[in-house]
Amino acid sequence: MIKVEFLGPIGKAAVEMEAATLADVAAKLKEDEMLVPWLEKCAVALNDTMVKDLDTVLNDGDRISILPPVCGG
Amino acid sequence: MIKVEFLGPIGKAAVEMEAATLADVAAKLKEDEMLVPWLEKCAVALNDTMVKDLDTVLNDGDRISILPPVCGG
Amino acid sequence: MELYNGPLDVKEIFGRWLDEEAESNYGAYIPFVGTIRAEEEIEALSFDIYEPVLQKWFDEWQERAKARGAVVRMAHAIGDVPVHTSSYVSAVFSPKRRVALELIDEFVEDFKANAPIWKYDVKNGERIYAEDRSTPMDGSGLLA
Amino acid sequence: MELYNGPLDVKEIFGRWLDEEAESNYGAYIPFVGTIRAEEEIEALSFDIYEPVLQKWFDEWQERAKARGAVVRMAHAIGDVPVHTSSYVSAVFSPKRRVALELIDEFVEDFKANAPIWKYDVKNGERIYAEDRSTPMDGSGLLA
Repeated sequence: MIKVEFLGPIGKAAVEMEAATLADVAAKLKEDEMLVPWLEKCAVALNDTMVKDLDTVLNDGDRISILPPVCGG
Repeated sequence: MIKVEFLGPIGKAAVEMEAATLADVAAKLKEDEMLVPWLEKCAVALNDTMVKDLDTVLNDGDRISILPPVCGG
Repeated sequence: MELYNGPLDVKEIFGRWLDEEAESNYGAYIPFVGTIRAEEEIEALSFDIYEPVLQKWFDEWQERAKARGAVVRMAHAIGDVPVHTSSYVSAVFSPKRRVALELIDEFVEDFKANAPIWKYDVKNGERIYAEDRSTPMDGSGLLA
Repeated sequence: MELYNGPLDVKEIFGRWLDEEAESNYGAYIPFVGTIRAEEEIEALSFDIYEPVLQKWFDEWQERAKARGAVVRMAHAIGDVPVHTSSYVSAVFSPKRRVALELIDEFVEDFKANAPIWKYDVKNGERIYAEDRSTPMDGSGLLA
């Protein structure tokens, strides 16, 4: 089981799922129509480290964060 | 009569002279061997406005400043 | 890195950073102070921060600055920050001015692009995501 | 433009400038603080300033900044400034960060190249012109 958190303005509660890679996570999240427009512009962190590869392998207990467009300052 | 002042580290008292243009001032200052090495690296102000033309015409009472290399901050 | 609830005490932060580096022999100290502008009838801006990723982003910047003989600092507000108060202070200390002038520019620009902070306009007490002024972080769209 | 005998009270200057522009609706405030580094066994640096030309240089910069919607400020020390105290503070205020980041760089660099200020190392109480670190101003060599 891994956990997916949606940060900032996305306004969706965290979900848990089975997933072997980030590609599996992408496939499952795309089933939620409300999330599709966010996914195009969101970055992804795995256990608080930014990741850029869909083939990233996931392990039980991993935590994925979905980070929408930012504007600090 | 015009007045020529030497600023910062030059360490020379102001001098008065007759001069119709800045070219006249240059000719007279070059008579002082101590000044020659300074003149190559000094900028010039006429009545506190920077000037860049040797043909600049001078009037009685004008004040010329000789500004050596700077390092503020 | 310092996070505060609500507006920053800019003078306290500026002065404390100055004092803390007073004997470090840096010749240049350049702070950047970001203040909330009154525009489009907002009362305040409001900020969410994801601290774990922000801390890593900042730690990497500390390393980058160190490699150039410099130090970076930052403070940011969480929650509501009223118009004409400050939400953000960052700073560079370095021995010489060129490195400081270049680093403050790079540091502030990368902060705007990649610090995990979300901004909301506050109008009539309501929080509205500032989507049009926000930037997708590096690597966005991975799951699309 | 502010000139002081001896080291600058950096916190007072920073805070006063901040307060004076508190209602001006500038989003970015970038000060540059120059501090005397301990090196080559100097006790202090010492400065001569030719104020009339410096004032004109500064007034022209005010106009340039104004044309970009910004404001510049500066303070400098006259005479001796001991190691680890500050001789120079300048600053830019502007509505947006890009203009502020660009202006502070241009303003500080042009200051170094063209502000009529002469620097001396102070060693064993003696004032030695810092010729090797000094820059001929624009138009130098006219009378050579």
